[in-house]
Amino acid sequence: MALTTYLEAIREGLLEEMRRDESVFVMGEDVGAYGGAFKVTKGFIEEFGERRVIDTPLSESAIVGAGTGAAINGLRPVLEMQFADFMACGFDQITNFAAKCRYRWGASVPMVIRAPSGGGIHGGPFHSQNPEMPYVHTPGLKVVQPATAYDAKGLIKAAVRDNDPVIFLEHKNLYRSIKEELPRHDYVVPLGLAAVSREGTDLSIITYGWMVHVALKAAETLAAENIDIEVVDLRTLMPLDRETILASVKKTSKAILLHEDTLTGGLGGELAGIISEHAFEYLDGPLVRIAGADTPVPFSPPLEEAFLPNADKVVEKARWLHRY
Amino acid sequence: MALTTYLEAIREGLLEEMRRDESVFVMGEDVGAYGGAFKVTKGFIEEFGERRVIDTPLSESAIVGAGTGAAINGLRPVLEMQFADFMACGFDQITNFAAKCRYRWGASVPMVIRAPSGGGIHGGPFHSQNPEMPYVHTPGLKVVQPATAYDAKGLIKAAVRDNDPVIFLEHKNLYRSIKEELPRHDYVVPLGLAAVSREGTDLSIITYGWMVHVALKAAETLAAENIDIEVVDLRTLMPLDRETILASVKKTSKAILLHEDTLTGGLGGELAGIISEHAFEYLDGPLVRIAGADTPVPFSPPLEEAFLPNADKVVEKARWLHRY
Amino acid sequence: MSALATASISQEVTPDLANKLLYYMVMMRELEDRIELKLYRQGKILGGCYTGRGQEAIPTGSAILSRPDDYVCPSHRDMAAFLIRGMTPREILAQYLGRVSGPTGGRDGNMHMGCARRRILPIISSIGASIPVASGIALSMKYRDEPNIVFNYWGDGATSRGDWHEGINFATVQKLPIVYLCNNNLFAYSTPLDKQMAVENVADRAPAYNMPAEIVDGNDVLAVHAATARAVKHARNGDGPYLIECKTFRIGGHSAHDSADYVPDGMREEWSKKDPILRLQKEMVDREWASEQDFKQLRQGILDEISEAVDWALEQPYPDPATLEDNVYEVI
Amino acid sequence: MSALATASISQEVTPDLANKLLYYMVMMRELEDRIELKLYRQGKILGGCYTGRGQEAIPTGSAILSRPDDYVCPSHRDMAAFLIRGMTPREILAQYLGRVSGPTGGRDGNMHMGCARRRILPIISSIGASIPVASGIALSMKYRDEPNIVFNYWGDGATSRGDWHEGINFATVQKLPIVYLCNNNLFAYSTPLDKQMAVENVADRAPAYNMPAEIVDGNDVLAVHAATARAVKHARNGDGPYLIECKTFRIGGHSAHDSADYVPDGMREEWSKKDPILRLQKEMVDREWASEQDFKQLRQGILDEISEAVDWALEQPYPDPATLEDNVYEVI
Ligand SMILES: Cc1ncc(C[n+]2csc(CCOP(=O)(O)OP(=O)(O)O)c2C)c(N)n1
Ligand SMILES: Cc1ncc(C[n+]2csc(CCOP(=O)(O)OP(=O)(O)O)c2C)c(N)n1
Ligand SMILES: [Mg+2]
Ligand SMILES: [Mg+2]
Repeated sequence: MALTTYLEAIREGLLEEMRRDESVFVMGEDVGAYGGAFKVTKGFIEEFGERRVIDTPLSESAIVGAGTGAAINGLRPVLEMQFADFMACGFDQITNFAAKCRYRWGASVPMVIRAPSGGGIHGGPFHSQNPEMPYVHTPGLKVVQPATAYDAKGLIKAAVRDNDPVIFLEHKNLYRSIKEELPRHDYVVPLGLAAVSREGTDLSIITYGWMVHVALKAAETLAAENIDIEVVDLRTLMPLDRETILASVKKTSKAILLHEDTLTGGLGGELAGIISEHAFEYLDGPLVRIAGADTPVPFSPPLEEAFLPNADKVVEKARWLHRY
Repeated sequence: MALTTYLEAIREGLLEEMRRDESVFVMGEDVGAYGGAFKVTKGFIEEFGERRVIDTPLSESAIVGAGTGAAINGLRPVLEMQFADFMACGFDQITNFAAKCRYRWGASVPMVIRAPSGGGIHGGPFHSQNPEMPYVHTPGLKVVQPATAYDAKGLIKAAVRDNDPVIFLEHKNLYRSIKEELPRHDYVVPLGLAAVSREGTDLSIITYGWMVHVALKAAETLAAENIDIEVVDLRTLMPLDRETILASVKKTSKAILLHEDTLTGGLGGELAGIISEHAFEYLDGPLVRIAGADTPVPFSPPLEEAFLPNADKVVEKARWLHRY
Repeated sequence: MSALATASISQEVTPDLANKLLYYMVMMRELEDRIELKLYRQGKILGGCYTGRGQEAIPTGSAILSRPDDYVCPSHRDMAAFLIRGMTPREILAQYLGRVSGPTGGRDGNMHMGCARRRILPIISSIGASIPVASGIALSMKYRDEPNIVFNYWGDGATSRGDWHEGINFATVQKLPIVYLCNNNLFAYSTPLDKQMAVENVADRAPAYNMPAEIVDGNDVLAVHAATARAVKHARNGDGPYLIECKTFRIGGHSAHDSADYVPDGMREEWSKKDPILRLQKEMVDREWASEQDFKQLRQGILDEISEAVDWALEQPYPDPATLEDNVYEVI
Repeated sequence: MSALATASISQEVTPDLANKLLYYMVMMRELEDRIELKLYRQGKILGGCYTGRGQEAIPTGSAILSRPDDYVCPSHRDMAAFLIRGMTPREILAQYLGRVSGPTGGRDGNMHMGCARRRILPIISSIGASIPVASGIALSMKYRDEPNIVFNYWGDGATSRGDWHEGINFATVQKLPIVYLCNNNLFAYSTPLDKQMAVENVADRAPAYNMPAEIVDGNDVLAVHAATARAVKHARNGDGPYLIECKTFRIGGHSAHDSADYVPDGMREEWSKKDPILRLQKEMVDREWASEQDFKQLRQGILDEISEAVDWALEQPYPDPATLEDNVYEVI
């Protein structure tokens, strides 16, 4: 059977949802004839026409605002940001309006904002960022980032069906680098549930996105040293699956909190807050954060490498923590 | 001698800096004849004229972008956001441009963005938010929030003299509610240094802004029960004064991380990350976060009260943690 | 009195229409006076307090032309639009008083209200943000091939926001069914027009989007009504957005705490003479459709309605603090 | 060849000026060809790769009129502006190759470069963001009463951003000394003009800001030069911003990986005939200022210069990873 890439998985998930539900439509810059900067919506305009595949002016705030307006009035927009970095241009609409509609006046905003994020592709300071935190921090928004093709398809479908605004972060570096065989039947991966990507007993690595693969690679190296790593893939960053996180830490008693996003104010802190409050008695060592450096994402390969977490860095810290 | 309010302190600090340095100017909506929505720049236009006190169109992104351009080219703009909530409208300029100038091409951006923030004034979802975290999380920005009139004056002066972009959060609820006698001489409070507002041995409350006063009030109640609280006022949120934070926790072995901003993704997590990694061996109890609820800030008094942390909530948790 | 029943109104001014317009203008005036000059000053209303005093003709003359399935996106000066869409003085007062019976259940305050059922977009405090949102609502109508349109209200200050430009550009490129009503009251908070824009009229910006526009006397409710009728026809016909710039003046301060000292001497007095309510009344008297006595009666009826509503609202419960975290998400 | 020395240039076209314009256009063309068609395809350049092929006349004809103390804020299609401001092919190649000797020291890539010393604003990737920033730079000039001006370049797509509107509104209200150069190349990435705006010309938007504007053939460097001279005079005179819309076409794809299949048949061929370099050369031949032989020589000299610069750049070191965290702040 054919293998499906992470990118194709998102594309298929979207296609299926658009076929299933006439109220689902896509909108964004160059999503039509061009099929989107990364070709996620390739072929959509041929199938669904200009009514349901809308090429917009270069206006992120209008895209988000109009998406929210359409969602309020009964449609299910899936908006594409060309790069996650440019979500910043629609920040007020996302955080001050869309996020608050249900709370203020009970209005559903069943909207998905898709955004290619993350580094490792030599994109430099404007095409490599991981902008999840301001959205994780905004009550009313959900935030998702799949790490596998299976989850990518299942989560985009769940996001489209969800009645709250979902920020759907797609990791650019995974788009074409991973693939797997997907089920033929219609499936969703529910929002809000983490997955244990690898079971282990000695130490938990809690992470998401590209870093799941980095953690798994580190885990293999460490397995050869008889250090048995558990890898938790958060999948949904808001709401966090506290149960799975705490169960893992309670089992292993040690945790590394790993993300590509910059350290200070990153999700690692939130995880440390949850764990140090709710699993304090179980901890046999410090909570160790490994994250992108507190700098803009640099372009030049040696700098970007130094910026990014990688398996070596994880292995080294894990050895230290294991010995602790 | 006369007492100076928190608001007056900021005003005086700004006035002194503008008199001292011709390159300092203020810009924003209604900062001229009107003196700003909260009257911080009252009288400025009479003293400095339209050249140095610029009323702008209703355009937060232009205000920030133009401020950054002026800063790049040698001026020292102090920008006023009418409410901190509307900084969201200039988010891309702040985080994608201003923050990265020095890193990308070595350009100084000696700019201050002043923003009245925080709740407790029945401002509702759009006039009560505490928007610090996205800026704390953006490498290249500094973030400040004074809790006293003394610090307000000293920090605004330090911020104006700093050569990096500083987000200066002024707590609306402190503007006129606190006052103290200020020194007559020119002084600054350096960025990056926390203050121990109250020394204690049993438990540290690490906090900032309005919540410093809430913590101090709770500490008094607890003192009557022989629980001796140390209150750390962060003053600068980015860069955090790790030394003072860790020294306090190492001394008391227990910590409450308190902020008015919403819980998930708030600064409490970052503090938990730092403490649980670097003071793990010293901790005798869970790190306890007390924060605004994970909701938009509601308007109606009973809801807003429930949303906000207060001394009672702090006292209750502190008792629990002290017994732990 | 149900305004929406008049949606298929003829464009001719009838005594019936004039009476309706007068009712909503007077109701807006008296309701806002009660809110600002009584309840706010008595300390019963907390937080911000905005009114549209002197600007009643704009929401009244326009929203009266909305059909039930149209969507209305008002600004903070458009109390009459809420009333016309069916929001009751009781509900509005409950909103201002932070009670659970208001349209936001106490979650938001003052003019920051809306109602999905009546197709009123709640005010988005970020000035200008409603414009892209109005585009999206209109897009959904076009998507479903409905004959509905959107009424989008905003002030002169809003025109400086990036969102204003992005929203109108999007709407004009997509030819969406929107009627824009600009209340150009010459100030945005304390900022006068010449510090807001380098052109004289907001309508001067319409050609930049290939959008028809007209300027009307915003204190003449009949002129606003007639222009809106033209705009509605244009928009409902599928010809895209249409801008009406209503020249007016904000008789009060920006909000209750603003004494508006920045307004040049005499300007308020000058504009007070152009009071839209007195103007319509004069017109009605001239046409012999009504007498001063009728106006007194109307006003008294409205004052009674408001007093009853205030009493009701003051008895409404505050929201239960235990509900604080409800409805942030549908499910979580 | 120092372009800035020519800043006090007369507006008349002299052989000397024509030669300079030709030099920068050919240098831009050849340098970008080397970057895109050789180094990028060889895998030596990573990440994005943008060129201004076919649009060389715009940055060349305009930036040549900048004085050393003016500020230039280019777009990603304006390589010649960097060259004219004194950035060398060596430095530019080092930038593309991520070496420490490039203007961003490897921290940023491709066209995202700038230089404080030469008063070149580095490109801000968020399209449209340079417009408010240009306003602020111009504001600082006015603040200090300097006779300097800002050259701000952007494309048709940028005009849809809120920042474009806010920046231009700010500049026109404040009457700031800015010359806007719009490269209207009919596409923003794959998006054609009619999906970007409901008007035909970007210049149709200038009256909305009470700003003078003219439309020029963007493939005619002498026309761009003449229009810029008028605009510079206006701006330097304190009369505020001035817009020049340069009609042109992007001969390459949006970036190196884009085959631009969305461009209608024949359009590229049509526009290729209007190549600005050939056009200036023809003019120079007609005026008997130069011969084909001269052009060959010029090109060969440039190719040699580029080859030397490539060799140099390839030998430059990468940044030291130990410097990763340097210079995020001045002090922390
Ligand atoms: C983005 C944003 N910036 C600032 C404010 C504060 N503010 C509220 S109303 C207002 C003036 C609005 O002026 P205009 O659009 O002309 O409406 P008017 O109040 O005159 O009817 C300002 C500055 C805001 N609400 N949103
Ligand atoms: C705010 C923002 N959104 C999207 C992008 C991605 N992007 C880069 S260039 C471009 C098209 C720009 O078009 P235009 O302004 O016409 O310039 P051109 O490339 O045609 O010269 C887009 C969409 C971006 N850089 N910034
Ligand atoms: Mg106004
Ligand atoms: Mg273009």
